[in-house]
This record gives sequence, structure tokens and C-alpha cells, in this order.
Amino acid sequence: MFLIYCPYCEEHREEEEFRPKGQAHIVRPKDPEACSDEEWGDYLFFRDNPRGIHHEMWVHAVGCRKFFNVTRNTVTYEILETYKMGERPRITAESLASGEIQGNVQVAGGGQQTVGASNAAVEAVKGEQA
Amino acid sequence: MQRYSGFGLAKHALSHHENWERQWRNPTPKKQYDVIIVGGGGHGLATAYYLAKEHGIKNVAVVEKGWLGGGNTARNTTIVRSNYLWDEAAALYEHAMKLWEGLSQDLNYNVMFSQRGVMNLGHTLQDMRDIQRRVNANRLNGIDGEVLTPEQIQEIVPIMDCSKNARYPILGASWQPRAGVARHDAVAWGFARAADALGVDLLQNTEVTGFKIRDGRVYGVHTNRGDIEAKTVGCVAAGNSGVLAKMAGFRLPLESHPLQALVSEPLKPVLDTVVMSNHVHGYISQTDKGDLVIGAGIDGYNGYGQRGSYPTIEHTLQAIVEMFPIFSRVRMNRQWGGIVDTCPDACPILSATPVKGLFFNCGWGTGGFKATPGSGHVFAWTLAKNQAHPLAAPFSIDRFHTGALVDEHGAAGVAH
Amino acid sequence: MSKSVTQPNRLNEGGRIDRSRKLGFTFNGQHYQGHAGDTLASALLANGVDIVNRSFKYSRPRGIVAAGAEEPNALVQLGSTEAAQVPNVRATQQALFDGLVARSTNGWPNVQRDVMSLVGKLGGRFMPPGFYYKTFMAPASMWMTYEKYIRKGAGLGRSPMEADPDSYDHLNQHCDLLVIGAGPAGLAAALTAARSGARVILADEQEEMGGSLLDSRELLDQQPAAKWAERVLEELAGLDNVTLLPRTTANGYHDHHFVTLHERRTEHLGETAPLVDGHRGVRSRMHRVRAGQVLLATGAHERPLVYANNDVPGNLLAGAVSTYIRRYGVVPGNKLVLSTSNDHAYRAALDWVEAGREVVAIVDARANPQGDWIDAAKAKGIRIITGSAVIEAKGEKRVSAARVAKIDLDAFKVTGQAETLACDTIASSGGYSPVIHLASHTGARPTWNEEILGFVPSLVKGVHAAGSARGIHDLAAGMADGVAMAAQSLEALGQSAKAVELPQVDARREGPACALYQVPHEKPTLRAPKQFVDLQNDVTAGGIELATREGFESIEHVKRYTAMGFGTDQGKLGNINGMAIAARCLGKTIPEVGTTVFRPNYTPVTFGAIAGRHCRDLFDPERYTALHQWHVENGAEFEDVGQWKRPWYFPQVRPGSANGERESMAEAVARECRAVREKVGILDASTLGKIDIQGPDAREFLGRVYTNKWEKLAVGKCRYGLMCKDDGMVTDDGVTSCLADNHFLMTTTTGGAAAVLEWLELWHQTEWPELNVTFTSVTDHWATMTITGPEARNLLAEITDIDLDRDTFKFMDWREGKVAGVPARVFRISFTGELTYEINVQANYAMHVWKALFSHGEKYGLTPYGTETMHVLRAEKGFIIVGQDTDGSVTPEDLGMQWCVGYDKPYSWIGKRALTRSDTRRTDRKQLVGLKPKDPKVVLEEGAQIVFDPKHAIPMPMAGHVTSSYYSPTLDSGFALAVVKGGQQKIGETVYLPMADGQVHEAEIVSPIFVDPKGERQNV
Amino acid sequence: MSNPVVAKARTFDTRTEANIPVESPLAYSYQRAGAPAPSAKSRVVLRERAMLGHLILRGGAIVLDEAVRAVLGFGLPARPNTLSHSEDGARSIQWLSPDEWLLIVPGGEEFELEGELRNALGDAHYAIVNVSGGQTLIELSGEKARELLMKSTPSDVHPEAFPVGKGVTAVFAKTNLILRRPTETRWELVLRRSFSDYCYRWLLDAGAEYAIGVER
Repeated sequence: MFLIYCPYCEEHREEEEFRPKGQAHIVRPKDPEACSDEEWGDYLFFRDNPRGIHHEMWVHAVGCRKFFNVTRNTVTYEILETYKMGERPRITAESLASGEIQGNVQVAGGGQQTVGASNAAVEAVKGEQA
Repeated sequence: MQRYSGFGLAKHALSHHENWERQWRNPTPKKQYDVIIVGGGGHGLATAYYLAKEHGIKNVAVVEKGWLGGGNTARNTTIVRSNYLWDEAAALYEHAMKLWEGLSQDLNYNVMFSQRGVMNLGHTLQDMRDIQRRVNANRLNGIDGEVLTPEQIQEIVPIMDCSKNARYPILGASWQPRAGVARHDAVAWGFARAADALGVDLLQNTEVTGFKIRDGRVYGVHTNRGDIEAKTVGCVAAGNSGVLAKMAGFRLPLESHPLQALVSEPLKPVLDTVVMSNHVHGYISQTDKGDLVIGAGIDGYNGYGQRGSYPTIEHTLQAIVEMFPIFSRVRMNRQWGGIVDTCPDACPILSATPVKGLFFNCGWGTGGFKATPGSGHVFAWTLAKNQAHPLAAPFSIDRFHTGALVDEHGAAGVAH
Repeated sequence: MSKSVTQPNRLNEGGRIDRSRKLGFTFNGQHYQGHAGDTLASALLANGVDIVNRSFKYSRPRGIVAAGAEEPNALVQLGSTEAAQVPNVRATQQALFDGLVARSTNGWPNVQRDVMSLVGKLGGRFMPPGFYYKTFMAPASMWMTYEKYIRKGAGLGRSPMEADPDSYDHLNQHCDLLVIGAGPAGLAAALTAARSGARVILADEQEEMGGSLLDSRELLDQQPAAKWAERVLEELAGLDNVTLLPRTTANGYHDHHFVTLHERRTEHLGETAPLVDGHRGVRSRMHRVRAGQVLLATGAHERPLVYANNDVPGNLLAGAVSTYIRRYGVVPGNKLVLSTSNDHAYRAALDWVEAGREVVAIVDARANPQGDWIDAAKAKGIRIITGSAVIEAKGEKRVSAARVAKIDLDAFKVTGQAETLACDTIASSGGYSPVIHLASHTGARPTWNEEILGFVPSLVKGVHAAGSARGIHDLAAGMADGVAMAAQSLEALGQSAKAVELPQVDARREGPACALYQVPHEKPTLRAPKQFVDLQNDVTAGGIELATREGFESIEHVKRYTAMGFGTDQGKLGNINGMAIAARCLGKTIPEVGTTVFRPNYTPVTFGAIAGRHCRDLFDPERYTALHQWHVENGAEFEDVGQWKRPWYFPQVRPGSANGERESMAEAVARECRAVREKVGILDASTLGKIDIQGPDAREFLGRVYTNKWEKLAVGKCRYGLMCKDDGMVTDDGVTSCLADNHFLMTTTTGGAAAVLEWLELWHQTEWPELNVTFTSVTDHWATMTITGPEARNLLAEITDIDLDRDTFKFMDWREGKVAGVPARVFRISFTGELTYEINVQANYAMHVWKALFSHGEKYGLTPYGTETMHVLRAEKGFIIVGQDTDGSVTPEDLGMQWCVGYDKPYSWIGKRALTRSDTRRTDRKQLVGLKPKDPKVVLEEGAQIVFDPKHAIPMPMAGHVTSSYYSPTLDSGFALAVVKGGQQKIGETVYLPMADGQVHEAEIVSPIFVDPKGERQNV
Repeated sequence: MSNPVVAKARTFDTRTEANIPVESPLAYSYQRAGAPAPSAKSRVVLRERAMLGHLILRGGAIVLDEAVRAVLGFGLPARPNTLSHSEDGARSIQWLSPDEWLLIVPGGEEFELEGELRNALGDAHYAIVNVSGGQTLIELSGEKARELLMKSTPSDVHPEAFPVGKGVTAVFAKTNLILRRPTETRWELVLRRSFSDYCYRWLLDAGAEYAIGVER
């Protein structure tokens, strides 16, 4: 069971409070009508799915209800960083390979990222309150 | 190939078992093959076997980075059934079921396919609607199945709590008598031995590190034991499909998730069928050794660690104790995890790819074991003819662009 | 049958048992006596019980081998009553209590004379590894019969057949440092961390903390080692920052230092938890520990040597012999032969001699062993045979002799004439394997250490190992290691360690051990008597050799082919020996053969303890509305909808029924339906999800998440909305009302409430953070009572100050006012097609309003109805239920709801783009229609499949299925909603529904609106 | 009663005349599951504080803080997962998320308070939602209160990790609730109405070994 640092609550919390939401930084095409079926399908369903460093979105479902991003190793399950919506990761597979850590750059007021319709996104939210 | 039989066994016993032959060779890779299968699990080995047996293509290598059958083949809960909802999926799994029914004899290897019946419980009115819909569809597709009442369920599984006091009382179930379980390791070994006997090279400890691709066509693979050439390459590497696709330069509509399972200590037989519940989320059967084999849910995050989160195990055992209160004092011996490649529609991909000559068979999610012979059979046809087998056609990658998904979440929602 | 209560193998003094407290127990029907402080195993040995079980495959008699978690044989069925049965309890880990009842798990008619042993003896050679795979194949039809007989031999113990009387729970713990194992290293580590002020948990699996100190021959500060342990434990117990957990096994090491500790709270007291203040205690408790750092001081397991007939009762581990003598005052025999590869095991012979019994010989595989222990043995006059080993045990139900011979380790052969030594006990030691299981759970692969001849753990960040657990077997060094590793752990936490002074231990001279696993025999392995590697699964050295011969070269293949390590002991004794044998057969080294991967649990844990308190009534929350009590009191049957309990229907006593017989569901539903269509009904609709949406961009947001338009919805108005995922498939629906220009109240489906709220947050937080809008769940704040039917207005008018005039308070309007004196928001929306008011009040007042409606409702025929009637009434109107009439593959257009799609909205709302993909543009998609059975008496089965040609051979092409189907009292006919391929263009055509019973129903495709197609009734 | 549209959102006074019967979310639970009276043996005591005013505040911390100070005389809690309260402890504000706070006041105050806050906030971007009917508050005290919580939530409730003044949203058994520690000896659980029976039964069951008593 993971221990996850929520960048909004500024605390480590148990995985039971969080839900994974799939690959991070998926961008919804700005002009969907201009997309081909292939481009739209890519946005909806196709994912990186790497063995190793993965940037993924989680939500602090039992907590502040904020979505945020996690850089995690999908083999060791080590969490290398968590960061807020709208920020870019400091640690990437490339940065680890080159030994350089990026600055924590705020690129947008919020996120400009979403989930498409991949598995994690369509997974039923079971047993939660609303 | 040394034929196996009860008589043969007795003969070997008298010679102190000193004359058994290897079940498969340990060959040195050749430079070139007609077909390379990447992945030596059940599906890959079955593909190689049917290529050799049905299509006469015997110059085949199975490239396996670890040991044969060491991935999900070794880690699943061995359930075999074909009662899927949609025509396309039902046809594929029923094709597999028919092959299962003669598999031990075909391979001369007892895969212990035990047709003890599989029950999918319904706990809500919507569960029951879905069950009726699926069973009706199965019947018209020629697949055995019926809807059971709680009384009938209680008769088949007297130890289950079928009372109305349960938190989610059992309202009924679907029942497929021909379904059951098989001995998972034996399936891999049986296909391996039979494929080897037909000339297929099984290359263990051989890891693919890249593909040889020129002008959009595949010419072979790079491995830790050198390059191996072939103009047709089939990837059948559950838990690694995304990684292989990346090597070939494209992405797949897949996420790899941990899927956990566990066994109890061996018990005298108390459960002679397979019980699955989507709603409370657990499924259970008892092996011929006496272990209760229990499948847990899938973890929501991507993971290649062959382990998942502990609360998933807790929830599963809560469900098992809810269904079988008598198991409260039974003890869990061991848990483990597999890596399942899940597709957005809970159906597999059996498909050509953007790279000519390179095919993928993946995305079986939580239920690939049951398809093993069918998957291999259909994929071998596809590789041999360079054209999708009619049963594979609906499962091409294209469907994620056109939208023609085959949404089996209802039937496949519970991991198995 | 009462037996003599003397305990022939019990010493008159010594050990940590309480001789003043005698405990009676029963094993296989015989009564025995032991003492407080005994384990079941020590008590059985004290009573001279040799055979405790029969082996799984060959039914060979088996005795106690070990003294702890590694015991493979002594598995018993515990319990005097059916409900208290526990299968497969290791006698070595079960504390004795008065009245304990145990049986062997195998053996028929009994463990002394087992009929199956004949099969094992005669048939053993016909059952090599993998024999199942090679036979039972012909004829194919016979396999299920063969399997039936194979299954008769399955299993060890048996499941209870009654529900468990005990309860279990979880305790969530958090600490800086978790120390696992309270032996010398663990105690030293815990003391260091505790004195430094860290939050420490110390867990140990045994009945008593102290580990090897409890049976050590060493002196600490010139005192028995156990005294030091007692002192340290006393100090730790007095510290607030320390939690001591005895009888607690760390059974799983999960990610990020989450460790599960299984505490057996009452298993040493009785077979069920005793009553305290009339309340049954918690039998066992799972501590779910989140640790900052973890220190593994789990010690080592001794490896037995693998020689012929090494499974006959009387073959024990050397260390177990010491433990039974020193800790329990039990000598498990009279004449001992010790076979060893190392110095350490000599202690067993010394303990044996000091207990006053005979040591026939120490057989040491090394040519020239040197060290203090050897000198001590020589000083006692014990015969030491060097360069040799016990190659075979003699005896059937108890060891009668040991055959000893010179061996050549490198050539793996017997080099001299075997000597037969009469004895009743053979103790063996092949060295010590660090207990690396927990470290291995983290995914770290252990590494082979040639110096200690064992695997040592690889450690992920934050995990430390100390003492024997990482191969430091020397007592003083192990304790020092505990201190050092504790300091290292604290440093990692940013804390500093206070110095701890360790007691003095006399230095010992010890010589190196030699590598010995399988002992050679005069005959080749496959022809020699069986040499057992995994006793529980009857895996032999010959079996492993055969597996490698057949091409099973990976250690994982060997394990799977032979079943080695798959027992309840998970190969604690056998795995390393098995790997060594495989390595020998393959001409490889042990590390080349591979490492072994351990998975949780370290030792098995009951399902109950893992499930905890989440059982029975607490399995899953039941959600209740504010009116639940009324529903219960008025006889409602309930339907589970998500976690909610919703009234399904309200069966009433049949008019004129003498014995209070209640209506059937069909009768109740028909009555409820008629009440709504003719008079007025009332539904508790509180479970619908309700989301308060505020902000200047609320309207824009709604326009993006709903398929239809929202920019013109006026204050005071309501509108139905349909929600899709971005794949264009319908996912939820509901009515949203405009409360003020920047303020909306959204309703969702009951089951979809949580998902929809999260969905809105997702899009707001990730994609459209620039929109100024907030979402707050108010589902529980409001109770919703729906009154519907032609009399609804008349009823409501009696208790409200709201102007209900049909021209001022119109359909799809909402108003505020008082209902029964309670402030209420009333919505004129309808899910039945009748005149409807949805009354929303603050939930704490709901019961009052509900009862007030009833007190005024009688004259209007006010009738409570449940979800079933609601379903019938809405289906008559063709209103869908998301999740019943849709299944995630249905678009708004498939539902014929183009009227609810804003094709020209400026923003490309969620789901829009997907509607123009090639597959969603198909005209033969399955589309929602109505079905009218040709025979009005037929109520089609929900889920029935629809075909165009019922005469088509199987497989029969299917065109769709029935999604909703009911009997309509209004139509006096069955009717259904269905999805049919191209159905919207097929109105008037006939379809067929072939059923399981052979009947083929006929139905006509019709409009899905069956009642009041013009929608006039809601405007009466 | 209803009031004119305030700014662009609509407030609604849900209070009634005093003689109208009102039911706490636990009314049915007391009847069905019982409410054992506290005794000398009770090492945990449970007490419901029903019918309080619960408001959710959404918006930016700076503007909300100013308005709250002006109206209530104390500000928003400065740190995530903490509480602030009036001097007498009768009114509290809890951080729920960077733009969300829970304001709990004596029952009956919530409507006027909402109006005053809205007036103080003027045209700022914010939201206030009355959720008083949807939740209730339970107090736990006694020497084993913390251990009872450890059985129920994976949150760390050790005094070092959960000092007085902290409040979090927590997993609780198979649901979730708001958990806060206003004083050294007292824990508060804010439950959703529809889950309150489950939580109550859970507490009675898990608290049985501490002879839990219910103060009524």
C-alpha cells in the first residue's frame, strides 16, 4: 500500500484515501472537430504504459478532493515526486538518465490535462460518498 | 516425442525413472526463422504449436526472456469459461473452449481440464438483468448456460450463504456446466513439449531488446543473445506489450495493472465448482490439492511489480467470508500478483500493427488464461496467412479509432 | 481412553515452563498432560508421541522436526466443536491450553496405522513428480471420474462447517521504527531506538519474547542470556513510545513500509476467544503498520541435511533439540546421533548429554573441525566422527539406527564402509538460512553469500536487517549489529541514537562450516531410499533430479514441477537444499540456479483476521434516507441500489386474509401503479445525487458536460440533461434547476452520484480551471419526497402556502414555500408522466413532512410506492434508466434523444466529437424502441435476446435485447423497452424472442412511449 | 423562509417553528442498535451533537478570511488540515481543501451567518452551501477513544501526528468522515447523514471491548 504525499494537504497519506486516474498530461485536443478519427481515438485510448518512470494523475478522493500528479516507478513502485495540476514534473525518465532535475515550472493556471476515456477514467467510483 | 501413458509411467518406474527424456530441448538460436514468437507463455507457446501443427510452419522460434510459462500463465486462477456477452467475444472464447475439450489428448499431456462448472452470482436486480441477457445470448450463440435460482445455487454449493440476511443477498446466478479450471503450468508445458516435438525452438532466457525495422516492415528482433531474423514476428507478451510496442515505435490502447490472487492452506475438498461474484468482488475454486484459489480485484494504477496493494486482498477476503462464513477460520497461505494488460473495452487485441509483418496478441486483461488454445490457434492462422482470422478480425487495433468497441466489462468485470 | 499422565521425556527441572500448572489436552483421542509454557509440540514430545501426522503424497509416518514456524509435519486440526475447528495448525506454534483438542490432519483409520501408507509404499515409485500430467488421459471422458478419486486424497485439515463464533479486527499503527523479531539483535535495536525517543513497535511471533536468548547456552554479563532479555523487555514495557507485540507475526511486507502484523490475542487461551464482561474478545488482530523504517531481526532457520529416510520420526533439527531441552525441559529421545556441517550444532549434543541422555556420536562432515564447541564436546567424552555424515536413517515409525559413512563432498559420493549406529534420534544441521522472507516481499531479490552459505536479503531504501537475519550468527556481533542498524535507521529519519551499552559475552572460537545439503548415498539418488527435501509435499532429491533431467532447469520450473516450497511452510526448511540439489544436477552454482522469491504470508493467517470487522452487518455500509424507519415500519421490501437501501415495493396484507398473508410483488406493484395513475402515490427519492453548483461560469460549465443547451434556462426553471463520456456514450442523466443566475442544483442518478461529482471536479480542476464554479454535494442535506398522480395538487394544496395554480407553477418550474410548516423547495418535474411535485426539505424535518402528507393523504388514496413501481411508470413513458437501458455502449442518438443534443453549441462538449466516428455514425446501431408482445399476457424477460429470424440455425444472429420489461396495469398488457439494430426505422415490424424453455415470443416494435404520448397527464 | 435573490446565488432558510418535530440522523439507530448508557467501566464515551449549523465555504483564502474575521471575529485556519475556532469553542472553521472550509456553528445560526458572510463578501468569487441537514457530529472521549479510532481509520491519530487543532477527512471503516481534535481529550467525527447508522454501529461494535457508552 502506497504512502502518497498530497501536494495540497502537504502531508503523506495512505493510498486508501486516493484513486489513480491514469496517465498524466493527456491533453484534450483544442479543436475536436478538426481531429481525424485516429487522432480522437489516440486521445481517448492510447497510452504510454511505460515500465519505469510514469507520470500519472491521482485524486485525493478521501481528503481535499484535488487532482494532482505523481511521478512513480511502475516496477519498484517508488514515488519520486508529486506535483500540482498545472505543474510539470521535475523528474522524468530523461532527467534521471541525464542526471539533471528540472525546475518546478508552473506552465498554466490549472491543468490543461485530462483523462480521455482510458480504463482508469471509466472505472466506477465504488463506495464513495456523494 | 516420448508418448505419455499410464503404462509408460509404470515401465519407467521399474527403471527408477532414469530414462525419461527431456520434455523440450534447450536449443541455440538460429540466425533466421520463418516466424518469431515473442513471449513463451501459454498463448505464445500455443501459437507456435498451431503454426507448426496446422500450418506446417515449423521453422519457428519462441523467444522468452525468462522461463516458459513464467508470466501470467503461472499466476492466474485457472478459470476456463466461454460465457461472454457479445457475439465477437463469445465466438472467440467458445472456440477456445472447444479446443480445451480435447487438449490433453491432442498434446498428450494431461492439462487436468476439469469441467466442474462456473457460477457467476447476481446480487442486485441489475446483476440479474445482465445475467439473463448474457445467458440468453450464450444460448443463441450455441454456448451452454442457464440461470439458477438461489435454491438451485444452494444445492450445488451447500456451504455458501444464500440467505436473505446477507448484506447483498444472492438473487441468482449464471451457470456454465462446461466451464471449469485447468492446471495452469501443465498448459504451458504441454504446448511447449508438443511444439518442440514439431521442431519449434524454445529459446529461454532470451530477451528481446528491439526490433529490426526497415521501411515500415519488420525483419527480426535484437536479443541479448544476438539478432534473430524473421519476416513475421508475433508479440504475445502479456505484461510487456506496451514496452514492446514502444520498441517498435507505436503505442497501444493498454494499461498494465497488477492483479492479485491468493491461496489458502490445503483443505479437504469442500467446494467442487467455481464461484464468481462481480458485485461483492471475489471468486473462488478449490484445486485438486485442496487449496482454495481466490482471485482478488485489479489495482487501479499501472504496475509491473507483480504485486498490488494490500487493501485489495482485504476486500477480497471480506467478500469470501461474506459468501462463505465457514471460511473465516481457514488460513491464507500465499498471495501473489500478475501483470495484466487491460484494454478500454475489456477485450483483447489480435491485430496487425503499423509495422508490416509485426503482429500483436495482447490486452487479454484479467481473463487470458481461458483463451490460451483459442488465442494461439487464431493468432497462428493470422500469422500464417498474414491476414486476420475471422474470429480475430473484430479485435483489431482499428476499433479504438472507429469506435467499434466490444465492451465486455459486464462479463469480464470481475478479474479471473 | 485415559493414559498415564507421566511425561516420559520431561526433565525434572529446567526450561521455562511452569511445572506447577498442569494442562490436560487430547491428541487423536488420547488424553495427555503438559504444562503452562508448553507448545503443543513440546507437550507431545514430552509424552513420547512420535508420529504426529502422515505425509501428503506417500502417507509416510511423520514426527516433529522443528520447534517453530518452519515445522513441516506437525500440522493438526484443532477444535472440540464444529464451529471452533481450525485446520493445519502447526503444533510447534500452538501454545498449550487446558482442554486443547487436536487431531492429525492425515491418516486413516488413524495416524499409527494408515491404510494409504500401503499405497504410498507400493505406489510411491509410480508417483514421481508430474505423474498426473503423464497419465489419466485415456479415455478423455474418464478424466472427471479420475479427478473425483484424486480429490479424495486432497487437502490437509478440513474447513469448519459452521460459522465462526469469533471476531477479528484491525488496528492501524504508525511508527518511526518497526523492529521485527525480539531476539538478541532485535532487542538491542529496539532498546537503542526506544531510549532515543523514537516511536517504536517491537513484534515477535513467539509466545515469549527473547528469541534465541531463551535457549542460549551463553552468559551475558555472567548471567543466563534470558535474564538480560527479561531486563530489556521490562524497560521497554515501561516506555510510552514503545509498543510491544508478542505472539505477533509480521506476515507481509507491502509497499512503502506498510507491514501487516498478525497478533494472536487469545489462541493461547482457548479455541475461541474467552468472554470478558460478557463480551467475546477479539481472537486475533491485524496491525496495519505504516513504519518510517523497518528493521528485520528475524533470525535464521536451520537447514536439515538431506539423507535417506530423513523423514522417519526421530529425525530432528539440531537447534530444535536444544530448544526442546533448554526451553521446555523435554528431551525428544534417548540415544542421539548428531550429523552436522558446522560448529554451532554441537550445542545440541552438549544439551543432550547434560540432560542425562546418551550421545552416540557427533558425525561432522568436515575433515578437521576446530573450535570451542568441539573441544567442549570432546571434554564430555562424546565420540566425534569426522569427514562423515549420516547417509541413511533406519526405522519405520521411529528412528532405530543411523548409517554413517565417510563422504567426499566434492565428488558427491560415499567413500567408506557405512557404520550402523543404534539410536532413536538423529539431529542434523546443514547450516543456517537467514530469514529473508519479509525483505523478499518488497520485490528485492536476495543474494547468495558464499561465506555464510546462505541467501542474505537485499534491502530497499528504509529496510534494515540485523544479526542472524543478515548472516551474523555470533551472539555478541549480532547484538552490536542491532544497535548499529537501529542507529542507522534513526539517522535515516533525521533522529540521533543514544548510546546503549551491551552486555559482555565470552568470545568463542568457531571454525568455518562446510557446504553440505544433500548427503550422498551408496546408491544413485534415484535408486537410493527417499531423501526428503520438502517434507510436507513429499518432494525428494530424486524428484528434483528427475525434474532437471526432463528439462526443467529454471528453479521456478523445478519448484512447480515437484511442488517444492508450495506447502504451508513455504519451503522454509527445504528450498535452499532443493536449489543446491538442482544446482548439482545441472552442474551450476546455487546463485546460477536462481534465487527464491517469497510472497506474503510469512506464516498463514486466517481469512477472518484479514477481513477484520468488515463482516456480517458491517460488510459494507448500508445507506439510509431520513425516512428509512418509516419504510421499515410499513413493511417495505428493499432493493440494493449502490450502497443505498431503497424501498422496492410495499406489500400490504391481502384484503380479507385471515392469517395476515401479504401481497405478492406483482400484486403490490400493480396496486401501487394504479394508485399513481388514478390517485396519488409517494416515493422517497432522497437517494438521487444532488450537487450544488455556484459561480459565474456555472452555466458555461453545464453546457460543456451536458449534451444539451443551458444558456437560456431561466431562474425558477428546471431542465433534463444527458451526460456523456468523451467517447460519446451516455453515462448519467438528471434534472438541473436554475436557482439563481449563478446558482444551479444538479441531480444525478442514485448510483452515479459519487462518480458524477468527481467527474465535474476532474474537468474543472484539470481542463477548465479558468471557469469560476464550485461543486458541493448536498445529497444528504435534502430529503426528497415525490408525490405524483392526478390528486397530487389537491393533496399538496392542503399543507402548503405555495401557489400551485397550473398556469403559474408550471411543469418544469420550481418554487419555494412551506410544506407542513417546513421550508421546502418544490420541483414540478415528473418521472411518471403524472402531475408531480418533488418536495425537498432539510433532511432532519423529512419525517414530519412525510407523515403530514400521509395524515392528509388518506382521502386522496395516497399510496407509498417503491423503485419497482417507479420503474414501471417511467418505462410506460419511455424514460430511460441509465445503467439499465444503457450499458456504456449507447449514444444519445441510439436512445432517440436527439432532442437533447445541442449540435450547434459553440464549445465541443464532452462526447460530441465521438458521435461522428465511423462506428457511431452507423445507421444499424442498436437503438432504443418499445416492444409490444403480440400476446398481451406475456411479460418479456429482461435480458431476452431479439432476433429477426427465429428459424435461423444456432448461432442465431441477434438484433438486440430487452432492457426493461413489465406488466402495465394501465395497458393491461406486458410491454418492454429494448435496443434493436436499426430499430428506429423498424417501427411496426415484428421481432422474435426465443427463450430457454423453447417458447418463441413475438413482439411488435413500437414507440417507446406507451402511455400518454402527448404528455398531457402531467399538466392536469 | 425564502428570501430575495442575494447577489447571483440563492440562499434558503430551512429553519422551522420550534414545535415542528425534528430528527437527528441517528434517531433510527438509537432505536434499532440501542445506546448503552455510560458506566464506570466505559473507557470510551460517545455523544452526538445533532442539529448544528454546517456551512461549506468555497473560494480564495484571503477574501474569505477577511469576511470570516469581520463576521465571526476569528479567521480561517492558517494551515492545511487544521481548525480555528471562536474563543468559547462554539464556532469552528476547518480546512478541507485549498479552497474549501467547513464552518460549524450552533444550530439556528447558519442562515443569518450565511447572509452576513455573503454581504461581507460582496462581488468576490466564492460559494457558501448550507449542508446542515446532511451531516451530524459525534464526540468521542475516554482513555480508549484513540485506540477505537485506530481500529477505524488509517490516519495517524498519535498525538505527535494529530495534535490538538488538527482536522482531516479520513477513511473510516468502509466509508469516510471528517475527523478533528478540538481539545486534548475530545475527538469529533463529522458524519454524512446516510452513512451515520453504519458508522454508529461500527463504533458500538468496535468499542464493545472498551464498554463504550452513549451519552444522550
